[in-house]
Amino acid sequence: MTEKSMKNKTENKAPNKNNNLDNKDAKEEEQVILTPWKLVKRKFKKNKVAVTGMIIFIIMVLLALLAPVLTPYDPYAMDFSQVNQAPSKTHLLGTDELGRDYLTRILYGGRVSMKVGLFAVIIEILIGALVGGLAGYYGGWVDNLLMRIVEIFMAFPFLPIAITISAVIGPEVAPEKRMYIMMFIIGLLSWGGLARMIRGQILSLREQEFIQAAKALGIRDSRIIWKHLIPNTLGYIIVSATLGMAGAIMSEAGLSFLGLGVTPPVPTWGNLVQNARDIYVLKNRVWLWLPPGVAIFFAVMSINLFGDGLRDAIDPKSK
Amino acid sequence: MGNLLEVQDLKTYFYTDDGVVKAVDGVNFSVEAGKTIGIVGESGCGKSITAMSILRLIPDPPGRIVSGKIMFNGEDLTKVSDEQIRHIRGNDISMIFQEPMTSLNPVFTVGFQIMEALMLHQNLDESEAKNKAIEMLKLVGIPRAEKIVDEYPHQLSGGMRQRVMIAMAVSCQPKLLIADEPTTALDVTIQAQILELMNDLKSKLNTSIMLITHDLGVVAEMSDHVVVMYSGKIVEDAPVDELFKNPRHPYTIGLMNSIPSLIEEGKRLESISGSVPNPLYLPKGCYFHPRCKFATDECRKGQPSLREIAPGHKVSCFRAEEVTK
Amino acid sequence: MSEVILEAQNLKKYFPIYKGAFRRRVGDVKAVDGVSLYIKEGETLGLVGESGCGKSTTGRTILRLLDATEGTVTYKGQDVLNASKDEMKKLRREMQIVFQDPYSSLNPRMTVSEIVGESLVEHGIYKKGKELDDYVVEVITKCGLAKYHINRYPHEFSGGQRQRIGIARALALNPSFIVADEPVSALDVSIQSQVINLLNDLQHERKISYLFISHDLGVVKYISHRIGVMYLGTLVELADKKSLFDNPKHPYTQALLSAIPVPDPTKKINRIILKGDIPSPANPPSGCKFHTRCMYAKDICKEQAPEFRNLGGEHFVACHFAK
Amino acid sequence: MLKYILRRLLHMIPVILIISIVIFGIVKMAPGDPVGTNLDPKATAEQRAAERARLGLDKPLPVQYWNWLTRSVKGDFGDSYIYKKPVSDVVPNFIWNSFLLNIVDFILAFLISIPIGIICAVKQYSKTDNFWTVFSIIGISMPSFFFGLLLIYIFSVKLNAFPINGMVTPGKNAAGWAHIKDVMHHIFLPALVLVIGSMASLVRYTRTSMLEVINQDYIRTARSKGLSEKVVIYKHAFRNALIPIMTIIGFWIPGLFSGAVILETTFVWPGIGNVMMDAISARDYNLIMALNMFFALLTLLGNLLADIGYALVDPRIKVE
Amino acid sequence: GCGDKNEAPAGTEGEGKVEEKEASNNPARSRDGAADTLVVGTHEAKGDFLPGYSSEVYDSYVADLVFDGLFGNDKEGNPTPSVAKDWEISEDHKTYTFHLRDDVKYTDGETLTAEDVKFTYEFLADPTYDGPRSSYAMNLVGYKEYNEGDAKELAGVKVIDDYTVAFEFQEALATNIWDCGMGILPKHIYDFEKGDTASLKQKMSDPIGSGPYILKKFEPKQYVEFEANPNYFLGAPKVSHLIMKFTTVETQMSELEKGTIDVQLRVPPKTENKEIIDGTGFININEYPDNGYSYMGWNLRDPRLADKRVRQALTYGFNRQQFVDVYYGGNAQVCNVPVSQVSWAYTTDINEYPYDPDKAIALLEEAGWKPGADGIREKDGMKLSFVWDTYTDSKYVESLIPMLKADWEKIGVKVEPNLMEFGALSEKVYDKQEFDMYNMAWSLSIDPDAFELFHSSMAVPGGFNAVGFINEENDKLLEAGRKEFDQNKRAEIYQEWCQLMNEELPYMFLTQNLSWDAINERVQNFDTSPFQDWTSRDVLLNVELAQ
Ligand SMILES: Nc1ncnc2c1ncn2[C@@H]1O[C@H](COP(=O)(O)OP(=O)(O)OP(=O)(O)O)[C@@H](O)[C@H]1O
Ligand SMILES: Nc1ncnc2c1ncn2[C@@H]1O[C@H](COP(=O)(O)OP(=O)(O)OP(=O)(O)O)[C@@H](O)[C@H]1O
Ligand SMILES: [Mg+2]
Ligand SMILES: [Mg+2]
Ligand code: NI
Repeated sequence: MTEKSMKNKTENKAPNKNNNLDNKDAKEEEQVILTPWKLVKRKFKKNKVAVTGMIIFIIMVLLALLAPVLTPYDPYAMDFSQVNQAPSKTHLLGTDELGRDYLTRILYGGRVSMKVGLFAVIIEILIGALVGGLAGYYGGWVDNLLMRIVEIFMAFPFLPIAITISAVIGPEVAPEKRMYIMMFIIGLLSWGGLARMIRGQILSLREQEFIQAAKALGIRDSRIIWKHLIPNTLGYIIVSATLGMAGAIMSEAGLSFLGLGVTPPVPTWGNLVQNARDIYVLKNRVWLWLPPGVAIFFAVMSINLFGDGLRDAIDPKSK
Repeated sequence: MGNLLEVQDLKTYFYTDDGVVKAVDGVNFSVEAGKTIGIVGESGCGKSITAMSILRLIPDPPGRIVSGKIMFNGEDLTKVSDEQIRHIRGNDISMIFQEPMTSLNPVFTVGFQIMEALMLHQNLDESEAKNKAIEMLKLVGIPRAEKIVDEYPHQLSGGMRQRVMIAMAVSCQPKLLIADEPTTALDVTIQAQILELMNDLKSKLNTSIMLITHDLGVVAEMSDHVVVMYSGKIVEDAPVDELFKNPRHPYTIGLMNSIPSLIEEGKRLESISGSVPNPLYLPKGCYFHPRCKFATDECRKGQPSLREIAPGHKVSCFRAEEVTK
Repeated sequence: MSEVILEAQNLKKYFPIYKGAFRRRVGDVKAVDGVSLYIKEGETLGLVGESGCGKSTTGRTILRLLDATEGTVTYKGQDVLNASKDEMKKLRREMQIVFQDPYSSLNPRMTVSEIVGESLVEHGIYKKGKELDDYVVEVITKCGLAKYHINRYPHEFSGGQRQRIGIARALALNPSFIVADEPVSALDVSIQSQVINLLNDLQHERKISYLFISHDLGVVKYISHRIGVMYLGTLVELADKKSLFDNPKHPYTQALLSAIPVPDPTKKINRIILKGDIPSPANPPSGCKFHTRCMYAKDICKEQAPEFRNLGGEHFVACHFAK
Repeated sequence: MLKYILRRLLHMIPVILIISIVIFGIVKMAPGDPVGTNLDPKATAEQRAAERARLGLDKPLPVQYWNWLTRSVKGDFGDSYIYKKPVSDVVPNFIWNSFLLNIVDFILAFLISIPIGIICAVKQYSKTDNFWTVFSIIGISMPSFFFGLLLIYIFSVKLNAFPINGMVTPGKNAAGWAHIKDVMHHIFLPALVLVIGSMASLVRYTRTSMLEVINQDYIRTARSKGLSEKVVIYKHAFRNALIPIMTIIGFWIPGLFSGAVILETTFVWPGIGNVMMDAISARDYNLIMALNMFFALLTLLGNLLADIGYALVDPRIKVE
Repeated sequence: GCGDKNEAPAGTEGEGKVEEKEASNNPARSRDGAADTLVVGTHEAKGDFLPGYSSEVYDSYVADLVFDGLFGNDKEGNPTPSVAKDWEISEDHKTYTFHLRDDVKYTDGETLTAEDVKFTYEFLADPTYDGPRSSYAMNLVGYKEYNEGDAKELAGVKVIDDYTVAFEFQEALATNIWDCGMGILPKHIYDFEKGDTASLKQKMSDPIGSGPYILKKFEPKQYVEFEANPNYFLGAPKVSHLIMKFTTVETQMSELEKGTIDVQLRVPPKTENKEIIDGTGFININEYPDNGYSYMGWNLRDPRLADKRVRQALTYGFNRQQFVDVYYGGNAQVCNVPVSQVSWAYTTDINEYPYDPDKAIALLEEAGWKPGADGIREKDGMKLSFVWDTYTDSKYVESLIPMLKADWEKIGVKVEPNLMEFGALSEKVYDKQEFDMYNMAWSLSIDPDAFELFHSSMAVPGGFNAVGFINEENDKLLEAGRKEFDQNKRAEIYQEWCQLMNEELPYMFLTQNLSWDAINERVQNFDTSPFQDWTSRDVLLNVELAQ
């Protein structure tokens, strides 16, 4: 057999995949140079599901952000001539018992829900990264002490404690401000896992030879932390942040559904779904609970998909 | 022919998202009964994949044996049923892997892991198998075998684990033992112990050994015949003495010249410039030409095929005759 | 010969082992347990030994990347282990390290120019800018890389190229002493020689001293002037290369040398096969640490640790019976 | 092993103490006076003060904490304001109802999810795998209350196939099989929500850890011995995949009970989650503290169980 | 009265017989054992089933089914004989002597005697008693001595013979008689050492009394099951099995529809609920006005609200009718006085305060409140900007908030709701008395006396006059009202008082609700009315299940 026929044969076996073999030869120098972030981006882009997740999420964020432009109604404006309207041209998702346009409330509710999710995660990350970073970098008794604290935080049963705290500090607070309370409760209760992860990350990074090399070169500690440690944990932090945000949105929705989260009249998806606890509404006014529920579902799912894709893209182990 | 195993034009490709990796690309060689064949080459040149193709252990997807024959005992292993190949694995052909630390299942005792193959292939019952396992452990020189048999891999040192791997591999007295870099992860003094053991077993059990390594020293010491691989192809194939005395492929020569212990004191090491090509972007023509001092236009265009230049000595190079140490 | 630039005396490094919730210290890993050596200007001291015997720890303790438990290190007359922060920063320019793993030793999020140039900025030798870039280019070309590599990230290089970046990083500060911690063991043979040649060339050009750590005796033999053999945290033999290879005095050295497979099928050597495994450094044997595997061991070996003696001609051995 | 468990239990004590301080602190931060809600509205200020004194509410916080702690250790968590009974009498009534729901979930989820997870890992990217991957992502992203409402809407309101709330038909007083059927009829929807939620995460988790294990060297070793694929997967791979799955059990057990707060509220299931909500809205301090301690203890116990599980399945973990 | 959330209006009074409708698809009829079992849906009872401990009305139902008091009351709210055949009141209106029937037996066979009555009141006066009914004993002679001192007996309750008992009060008040009506506990079962109510509390969830029903089973959070007492002294009830099933506002409608309950008490009077009920075709509504009202209390100590004109302006400025229309779908009434329209003390001769923003603005202007830069009215550096403390988890509040905010904004008044849990609100309002305004509701007792709520002596921390209403005329009228024993004269006094309150507006009166009991057509004679709830013997003993 000649070489040529051999090649043809292989091409037949995998026709569409290896036709680049012959014309794209050997010149590694000509390959596109990719920064690590670009590599992640490329890997991520290949993941169709994750990209879909990201797009859905971006759309939802845009819908929430552009709410004032998208809807002519005010989420708090009552119109008693339009009470409990079914979906129609003027009110795409109907109105509630006070004649407020429901689509508008869902859009604004998304703003609150996502804001709570976002800031809860920011709090979670700030504390988690700080604690994990300190524990990992300094080790010794600092690590020991901080990890004990983390252990205790991780032993807190999330929902009951969140409910308790919410009930305890909530009452003094106006509905508009309750969402800040929510952010803190969710953020404060959920940083433990992240701190642990970052600590592990830093511990293993600290043992990596490039950190040793930096020390050998006489690089300052602060620079080692900023230039060498943090950029290398950033990927994981971003992944945790996305997945954490999905969790936080879910927690907020749960608490608000129980009436212990953000309270009306401030709309959030969670307290909008609460409408359906009344069987009449559940049965006869589907538009009052289905859309906000679906919104939560889509938000959480899109973030989960996005976060999973991101993790796969960042994780060097995955192909 | 006394050939126990004959690999003919074996091609194993990996279909990845980035393209096709021709990990093994038309490999021909044979193993004689009772002899040791050494396979050397740089990391990623396809040694392990060749070995795993023989036992059909290629992860599929993404890998696939695209073509070729693997004749063993008159049967083509690429064609036999899954049931048949399972019967051959561990029984007629067994394998020792590179990493003794990760190749044993951490949750089972080493004894059990040896017994498993025995109970499967030799129809021994549990107590018989256990006795046999202890016997095998003693054979590979493990002290206190009666006790070790009930221990878990993590309780053993690297050398001990590799011995266990060997005991497991030889327990059914295979006709062919494939050893994929069995000592790379071990220290010199331990490596010496293992090599000694393998030689010992070979003479006792009369198995053929296919020894994969990148250490020319180990090859020189252990093998009867050597195959040199580069980028999924065989570049040179010769009896061991012949190869070391009279290497003909520029790659083999370069390899030998870059080993410090083969170099005269104070002399500069010769090195092969450049690095192993990315299997996704293989050069046109002879895969070695970008690093080859002897490359001509011919090498850049066409791929040389493996040809016999002396009895038993095959080289895949257009200019083999002109090339010398 | 030339003068001694670095000397370590009775260097010890113990890693404490903690256990339980209250992290009680239950023992120590005696990674380095009384090592004494010196290195002369422009000389390569090879350090061999089996995995876990403390080679890397010795190297890092000398550079004060780890805090020594005991002992002294003097570099050009200066006490390294007790140097102040500022003094240490100056010393860092003199003493550098090259690592084994070409993958984990480079920060994946920094370009070559950042990796190589970082220390120059930190030490105030150059400011960021054209001059720095020129210098970095100079260094990397010296190490066999090209100018266009300067803005690439480590993952775009092969193992050998990465190792060159690592060397360039160490070289940028123009040090006179480099600890090379297994710089070639992760590389394929054909690449190995490129790096060894580079290290050799640099030494001749700049009179750099190396502490060259490896477990490949062939490489050590090729590159070193003198060789130390370590076993379980202690040096068992230290001698001139020729003297060590031709006339090994310690039974461990003898076994080690005989264990190396020689890439020559015609030479069949008579092996000394050691029995057993290396004991754990957390629980080393009493007396002579090698006695558990030594074929010549006598009662005294179990009880008394042998002295690290000079048998003459700078050939040091730690064995009761060596002559 | 016993010693190990004992030691772990001992280690839990300081953690529990700190958690108890935190919980006590949180609850005591609460405005509202339990005395106010319980006494006759016409009670005089002195009567209120006397009642406060009787309950020990006039003492400084550390003293109150100490008293609460010492009594709690003896199993006396004080009286519930809602039920006007010792908390220790109230809680057991409901724990079993929650437990029933959770045990159904636990058994079903485990029985179904693990095999599915394994199959998905073995046949990665197959149709089955894709189906369950989609199922998982949906299950994980679906808030339990919303899913519960959907089920109620479809099955109870529209199809009238299942009751919307409660656990038994009152007054039926059925015994034996009829009773079981009655309970099963009621438990179906809430259990479905729980099971699907648990399955979603468990399938995913099993799949991931199986995938990780399947690519390990020792699996290749097992295959090279000629073992059948079934033995390789279910014996060699699964035993190893079980190790990370143990962690999820640790999170799961407490998660089950505390997650039930939302679910039980949605389905008006007479369990402790429901009681927790009542306790919160009635400011039933003693009950809130006891329940929180119960949940915290469950969390710790879950961790302990996970660790014991680890020790059981992973011989690398030294038990002494 | 006591602080009560709004969703659960208290009530009694019948609108007449349930219409007889025949519906073939009535699922309640085909329920297992439906023939002799009545299932009444109520809010959850917690298990405090002893008369002295049941703090919520749902627990009281159980206590009322199991225990008997000395007397009951008729539809008009007048006491009627029960365990007591008759009674006489002393000249000075301080001593009430009751003659007991001798045929009242507890369900364990023992006879009810005067000792049991005495025991019941000593229990309420016990120093360790921590239930919500101590006020029943508080006005009796010797209460202090027994409760705080070491008196062996409660002097105010005298056993004259086995079947005669006398109550002696410290003060002569028209309301005293109601204090004598506590459900009677059998001493032989509940007896305890003075100072040890704990032992009695243990028996709280399995009560034994003399009432028409015997408690069979209590499943917490699920239901309470009863069986008729065949030996009941007023005759055995006609329905032999009774179940109180716990429902929630969310689920009750569906349960009614599905026939899993026959009766649902206190269905919120909303159009949606009416729609469902009418939709079934087999459920009727028994509608009657609630004996209570909801209101917004404002802190009269606050100089801004101390001005009557401001209070009136705020009342004019809120469209209460619209709120009634939107929230209740018209099934409630705007109220303007602190007395229920079912009471004999009610009067219609009052200012209605219809929604009139112009008038509100005029009043505010008159009072000197001028719009500020931000549109909020201000005067002397003060702004008409209030924090309104209210409670969470209530649709009522959720609807009220936006409407009130919007209406008041139009007259230049800002209000910020501050939601808190109900217990916290109570503490803030009654104990701390720190608030601008708050909203709550009262459910009233049969007697219109509101001394506790509005007398100036109650404007102390912990007192119910939390708004700090201090008005001499008011005090005079309230004192006169409770000391007057002539019904007509009392009515006059209270009507005058109503007008005063209507003018002064110590509260912004919001609504008086309707009570709806939803009743399956198969249940007959379930004739609840404002003063007679379903446990009232007149109602209960006549309820029948149609076959
Ligand atoms: N699962 C896989 N997917 C894609 N490519 C693979 C896979 N496994 C192996 N390869 C590629 O196949 C080629 C040959 O690999 P192989 O493991 O045979 O090398 P080797 O000669 O054994 O190297 P080493 O000395 O490092 O063990 C390599 O280029 C590798 O990248
Ligand atoms: N940070 C550490 N903490 C605890 N023990 C350590 C630490 N670093 C090294 N050791 C232990 O010290 C001993 C010596 O380690 P070292 O890395 O110096 O060995 P080595 O000779 O370089 O081995 P190798 O050839 O594998 O690189 C080993 O037993 C190791 O486990
Ligand atoms: Mg390999
Ligand atoms: Mg090392
Ligand atoms: Ni051909």
